[in-house]
Amino acid sequence: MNLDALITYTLTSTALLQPELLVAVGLMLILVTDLFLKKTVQKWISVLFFLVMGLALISLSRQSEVQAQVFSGMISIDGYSVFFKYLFVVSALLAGVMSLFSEELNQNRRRLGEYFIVMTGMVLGMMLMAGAANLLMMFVAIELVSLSSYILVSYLKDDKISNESGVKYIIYGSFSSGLMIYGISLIYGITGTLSLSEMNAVLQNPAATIDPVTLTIAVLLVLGGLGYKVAAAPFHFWAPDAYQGAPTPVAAFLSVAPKAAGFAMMLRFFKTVFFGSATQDGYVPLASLDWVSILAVISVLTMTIGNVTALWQQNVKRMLAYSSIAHAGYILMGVLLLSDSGIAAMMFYLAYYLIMNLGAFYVTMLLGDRVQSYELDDWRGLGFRAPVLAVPMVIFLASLIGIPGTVGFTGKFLLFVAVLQQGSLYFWLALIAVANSVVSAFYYFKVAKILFLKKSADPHAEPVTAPVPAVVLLFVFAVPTIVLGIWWSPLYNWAMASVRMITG
Amino acid sequence: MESLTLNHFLTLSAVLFSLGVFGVMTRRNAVVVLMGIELMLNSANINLIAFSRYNGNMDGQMLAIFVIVLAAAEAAVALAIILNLYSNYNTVNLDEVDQLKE
Amino acid sequence: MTQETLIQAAIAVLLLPLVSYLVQLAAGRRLPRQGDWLATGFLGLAFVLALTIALYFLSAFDQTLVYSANFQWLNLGKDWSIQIGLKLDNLSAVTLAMVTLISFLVHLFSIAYLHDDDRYATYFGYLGLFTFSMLGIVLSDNLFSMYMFWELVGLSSYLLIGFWFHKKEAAAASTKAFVTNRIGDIGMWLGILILWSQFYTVNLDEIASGIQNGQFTLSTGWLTLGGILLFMGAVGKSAQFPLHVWLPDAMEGPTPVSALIHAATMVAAGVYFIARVFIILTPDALTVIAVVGAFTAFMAATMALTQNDIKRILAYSTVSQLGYMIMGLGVGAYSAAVFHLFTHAFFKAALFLGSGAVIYAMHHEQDIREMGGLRKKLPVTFVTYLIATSALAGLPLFSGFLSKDAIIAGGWGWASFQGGGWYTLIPSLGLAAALLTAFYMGRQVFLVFFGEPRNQDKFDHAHEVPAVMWIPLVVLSVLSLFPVFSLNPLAGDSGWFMNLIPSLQSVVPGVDGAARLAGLAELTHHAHWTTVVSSILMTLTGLAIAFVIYMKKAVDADKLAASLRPLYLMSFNKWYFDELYEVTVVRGNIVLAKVSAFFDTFVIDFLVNVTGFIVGFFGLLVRKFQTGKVQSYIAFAVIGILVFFVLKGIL
Amino acid sequence: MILSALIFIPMLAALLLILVPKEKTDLFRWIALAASSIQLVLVAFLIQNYDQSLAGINQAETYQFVEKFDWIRVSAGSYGILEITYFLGVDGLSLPMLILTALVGLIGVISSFTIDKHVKGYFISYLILLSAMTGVFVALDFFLFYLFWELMLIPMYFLIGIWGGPRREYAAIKFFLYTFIGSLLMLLVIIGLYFSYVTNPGAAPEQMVHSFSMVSMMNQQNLLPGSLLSAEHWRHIAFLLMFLGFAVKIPMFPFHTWLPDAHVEAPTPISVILAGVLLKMGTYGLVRVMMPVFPESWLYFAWGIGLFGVINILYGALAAMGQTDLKKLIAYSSVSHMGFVLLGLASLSTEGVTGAVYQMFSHGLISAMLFLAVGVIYDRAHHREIDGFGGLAKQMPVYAGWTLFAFFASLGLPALSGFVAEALVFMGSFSQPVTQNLAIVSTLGMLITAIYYLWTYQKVFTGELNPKYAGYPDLTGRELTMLSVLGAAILIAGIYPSLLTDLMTSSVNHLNDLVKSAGTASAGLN
Repeated sequence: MNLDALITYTLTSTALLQPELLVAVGLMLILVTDLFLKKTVQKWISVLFFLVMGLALISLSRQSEVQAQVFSGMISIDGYSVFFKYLFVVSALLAGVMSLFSEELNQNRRRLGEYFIVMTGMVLGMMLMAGAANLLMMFVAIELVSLSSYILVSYLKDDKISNESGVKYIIYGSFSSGLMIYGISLIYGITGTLSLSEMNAVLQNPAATIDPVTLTIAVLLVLGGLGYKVAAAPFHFWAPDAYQGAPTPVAAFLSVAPKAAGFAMMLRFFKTVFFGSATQDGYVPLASLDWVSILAVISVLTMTIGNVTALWQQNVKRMLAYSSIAHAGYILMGVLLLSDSGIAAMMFYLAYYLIMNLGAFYVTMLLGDRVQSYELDDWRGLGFRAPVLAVPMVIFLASLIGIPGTVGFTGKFLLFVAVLQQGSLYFWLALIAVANSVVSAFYYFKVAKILFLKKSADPHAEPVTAPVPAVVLLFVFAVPTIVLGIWWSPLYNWAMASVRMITG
Repeated sequence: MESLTLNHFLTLSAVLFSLGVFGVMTRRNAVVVLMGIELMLNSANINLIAFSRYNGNMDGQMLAIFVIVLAAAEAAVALAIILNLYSNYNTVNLDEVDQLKE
Repeated sequence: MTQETLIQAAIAVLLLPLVSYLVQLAAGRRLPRQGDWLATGFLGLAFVLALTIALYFLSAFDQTLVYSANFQWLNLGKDWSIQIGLKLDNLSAVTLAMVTLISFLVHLFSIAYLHDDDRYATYFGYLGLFTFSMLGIVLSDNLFSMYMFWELVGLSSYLLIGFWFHKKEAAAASTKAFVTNRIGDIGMWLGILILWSQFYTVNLDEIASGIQNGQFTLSTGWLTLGGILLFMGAVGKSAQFPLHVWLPDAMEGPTPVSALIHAATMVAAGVYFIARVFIILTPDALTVIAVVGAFTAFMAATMALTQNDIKRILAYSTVSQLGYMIMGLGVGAYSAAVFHLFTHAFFKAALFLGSGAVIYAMHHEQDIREMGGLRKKLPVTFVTYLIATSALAGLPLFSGFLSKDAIIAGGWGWASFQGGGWYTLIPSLGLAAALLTAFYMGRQVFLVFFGEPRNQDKFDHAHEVPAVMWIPLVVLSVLSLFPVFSLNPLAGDSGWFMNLIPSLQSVVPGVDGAARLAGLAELTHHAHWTTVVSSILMTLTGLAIAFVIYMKKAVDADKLAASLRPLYLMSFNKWYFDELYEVTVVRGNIVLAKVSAFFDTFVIDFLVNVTGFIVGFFGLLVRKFQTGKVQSYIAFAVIGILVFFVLKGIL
Repeated sequence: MILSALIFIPMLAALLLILVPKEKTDLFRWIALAASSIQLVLVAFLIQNYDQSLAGINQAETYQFVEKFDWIRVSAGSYGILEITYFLGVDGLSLPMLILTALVGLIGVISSFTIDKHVKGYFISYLILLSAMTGVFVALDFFLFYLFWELMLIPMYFLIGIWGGPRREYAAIKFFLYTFIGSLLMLLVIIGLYFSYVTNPGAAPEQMVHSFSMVSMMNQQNLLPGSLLSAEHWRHIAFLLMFLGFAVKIPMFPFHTWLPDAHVEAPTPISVILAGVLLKMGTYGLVRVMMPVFPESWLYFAWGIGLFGVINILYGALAAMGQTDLKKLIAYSSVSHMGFVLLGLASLSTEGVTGAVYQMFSHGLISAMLFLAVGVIYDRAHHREIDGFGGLAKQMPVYAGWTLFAFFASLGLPALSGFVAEALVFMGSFSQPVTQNLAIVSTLGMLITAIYYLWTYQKVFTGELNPKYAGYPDLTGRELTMLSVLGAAILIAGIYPSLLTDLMTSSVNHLNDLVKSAGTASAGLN
């Protein structure tokens, strides 16, 4: 194609990539400003961060109808990816605000510049993940996210625990990216392309001769990489350590955003590459490539391991880490169905999980900062000392369990709906999920028990409070947890619409 | 004399990859572990380039370049963190960093 | 009097005691004299009304006169509904009068007997509640409300037996009474259910006509079963074998209560109930009833022989007499049985109140071995007691003779109607019981009123009871004389009563009721004179033996007891029934209960908890994989991939 | 809007309480009292304007005081439309339960006046609980029903867990988990039903409206051919799963063990609510959902259900006899009495089902009264060991009297509500061939019940007064009010049952016919 055409194409692509570019530019901006800001006015860097995110939101809102492939099929911009981009930006915003109230991040006037820079980079990476329609793009995006998250996790340089978690995280992470890139190379070798849609075409082409064994190995390796991102068993081991060590806002952020990104990517990968035309319900898998059963096994493993292990945790952050593993298991149910309602349920769940889990982590952070400990034993009777914080905590816990009237229930409900839509096929899966929910109820309410049912160590402990803005933010989490739990049709419609707009 | 076939490269990369994985799993020194990871990445690179040569398109090579870059970045971050680890623990032996468990 | 007024009067009679109960409970303590006059007044009024009703029926002298009224109690929008109502016929009218009269007299008697009890008001309230429930049974025209009042009677008896609940025995006795009755009631309830499930009505007449028209679709065996089940209710209330054990213990209650409830009225309710359902009972069911009755009559009489508590002796005699009535019904001597119910009610009430008077005079001494020679101290009581005793023993010229004689005659008649054989055992048992009755009553009278006082100091303090106590005695003893019921001292069936309340003929299909009735009447008539002679002989023998032993002291009672030790112990320990039930029923119950409680905690609940533990244990296990060493994590991941690869191969 | 008001007034009161500073303990009490009194008034209004001739059950138009709005209506992809409605209504089955809830709820508030620890939290939870219970009894949309059903869990957890006895944590979580697993299974079935029924059968797949309205699920012509629950064996499985959900609440043997723990640990007012209303939610679910939605399965399992009813009756009674803790004894007696409900429902006869519903009502009152009575002595003696008392009747005659009243009511003394219910259940179950044998066996329950109550009374109240308890005050005015109100209700319901039965007759008969008609198709009872 001639030069003009190329230029115009690039320009249109660039235009369509506006949100990502905004974030990217913002990244530079923050980086530069940070250099010139004095230590005393550190906080202002966050304002810039929020500004960038806000702008990103605005430009996202102008992409609701777009459906295109840019930069020669590297990135596809569709309702699906936009939905996720919203999630990333919003969670980044919330996590950003959380960080402002976090003591561990702000103690001894630590510089927050890098923190927000890296976070911005992470957002950028996740946005690319959501859109990536090409193995190259996928890999780059994943790496961008990983790298930034390594840094965030080990952000508290002088804190041993944070440091340890960082080390484990980066070693495990780069290992699995090694697995993934090797898998990618194999796939590339077999199909001779890196673009997902072309791969699909090759696989569908009966003439093409594919060695199933190689393909299997390759895809398993890729799956390893993706599984690591969403913390699905058996690639989940890093998560508890990383979350426990990381600063709480980071842990909160990690537990929602990259997970969502991972799911977004995983789904796009499997759906685009290995499945033929969509039919009434679900999609027709290509011959000899039945990933569903594997994913089902992973899903069951993930939720079960996550829940039963969480039973024994004494550290709230760690417990929440395991719980987030368990939730990944639930979400996988939606992925493996590969039906419209399944995907919608997954997106829906991720959105709602964002609210309640950030909320839970946030309260954890506040309480933890107040009593200088995340050990449950130190939280005895805290409920009546700090009702303003503890009651919302109960709401979040109830939501994580899935009590009706909360977002958690709606999410689970739609997942079950999607599962049972397949008739009796995945009934067993639903039953296992039910059993798991019951188990989870036990450890979630263990926290409630500690907070309210136990007597605090010294009876005359003075009430615990938090600054008003912090409490306000708390309600920013708590209120939607209930309201959206009762009134959810708009979001569902949105998710449903986005699903229909997935493009290879 | 016969020329190099794809399989030669694949075998080589496979061997390298396995070596890498083995190294990662067995070595105790964090830095050596990192080297193992580098091996894995580069074995992938060999694959990519070989395939790209045989598939007759440039995608593989492009990706390979990206991988090299990212590997470098990763190494940088990792080394930084490991350095920090040393200053905290006075060791880079991975077996000794297991406060967080169960 | 029109039907309406009669019905209204009957309702008034029914409700007056209830009102008295409510008033006593609500305000009794605050009323002057704790409202005893009020309660007694209410009962007096009720009696007057009842008497007028009864007289109306007597004067009408119509065997078939029936007034009834009912209302819809429950309608579930189906073609049936539960109708509850009352029925006035000769039987209920007369019974109404009898119950109210005795209740009234007992009220009077109690005024003195309990005057220094600290729950005086409550006591009268309970009496009212009892009378109300009893009248309810009498008036009911249907099984349902009958059952309801039946249980209410049980309640009030529970309350009155346990009136002195601070005595452990009293409390235990009340529980025993209620539970034992519950057993019977369950049977009765099942019987009702059988009939209900057949006819979807509880009204007796409708059921009877239903059976007559062969609408009973099940086999006759079911009907027999139904009859026997209904009879179980009577077994409980009328203390028949094997549920007789509660009545003697019930003597823990105040003596007037024993007179009213556990002699005259409530225990007779069983008999009354069987009389009500008499026509639907199959011959087989009747045979069972007869056997039970006869056996009870004899058994209880033997138990009474050796007791020393004046009230207990009377209690066993009550059981035995009730046995007579039941037997009478069983053998088809319907009117005789009902007749005996009446005569017995009066003289047994007299006896109990008399014993009450004695106890009162002896400062709550109940052991007859502590008494003696009281006739000088308590002349009125003595005379009345003597009359009642003669009536009970069945001496001619007294009411008891007429009815008992009629029953035994009926027994003989029935036996020969059934074709002799072992059937003759039934009336023979009756005769034997007559002898024993005469003996133990003689023994009691001789020991209590004659001879020398054995407890001088108690004797000295004894003195005649006040008027409120002896007036009832007089009234009742007068009512125990033959003219009241029949001008012919030797034949009850010539009296007004048995003519007013004639035997009924069965409506059971396959049984020619009329023929059976006629046949029985015929044979009974034949048996009459032999019976008169034989029973008089029996009675006299009994009295004679008693006289010889306890008056003349010709034979030493203790020596006699020693020589017949096994028999003596058997009788003295009431055939060991309590012990038997203690080890079987009671213990069994407790064990069963403990077992199931244990089972619940240590098996079921244990399983529940175990499931929890298993999950937790699994968690512990899984947790161990989180070693904290990053390389092991990597290893697990690699293993995982390999496993999946294999799985993929399989799948 | 009256039903919404009925549901949400307590909830609003709870919100109001949040604003009240926590020192003003009396204010909390009075606000709560006001809220539940208003509820009672509203219920009275309902009764006033209730048309007894209308049946309800599976006819949406014959429900009364109906409120129906679209709540959620989204297109579920290729599967048509997912519809959740805010659908409230009252019929002859729910009205008695509403009366019960309002009455017992009020009594509960009054007896809560003694709570002095964390009063604010207590009453907030209590009022939320009240709302949830009311909601369950009027919701006609399955989603809504389930929402209220679960909503009740959390306040209950805290009410037992914070204000309960020594082992309260164990009891609370046990109750929570046990109910939770049951209701999750229920949720699965609900979703299955949602897929299998459409409100507009025959429409194009895209237009099919899958609604959560129970009423549409009760009409089998709405069943989607080829859907999951159109297969008989899947219907049976679904039936059993859902039945499990309700059985836990009833509680049915062998899923009853949470009840004794919960009761023993819960504070008096909560025991009252628990036994008085909560257990009824389980049996209410049976009549409201199981029977009309799965008629053929109900007929298929009728005997089994009746059997478990009998097991409840006898086993519960025996276990009660084996207890030494007064409260535990009454808890087991609840198990025993709820068995009658199962038996009556299994009989599928007018008397039986009426008796069952009547038993739900009457047991609500009686058990409430019993637990109050226990509470009275516990407040004074601070223990509940049956053998630890003795001769109390001398010291506290009025209390003894009312307790005896409650005992006799519970052992089915005629002229008290319990008798009516049990009598009807017996009549119904005996007259039906399926349950006849069960009815005969279950009569033993009458005996065992009598035994353990009278023994208990004997041990606790009769005999010489145990000097430890000399000087205990008799009933206070507040206690007397509560007991006598309940007592009066029990007496009225026992003497003149038509007051209540007339409200439910048409519904009950309609329900029976509905189930039986489904049975004529499949092999059920003759």
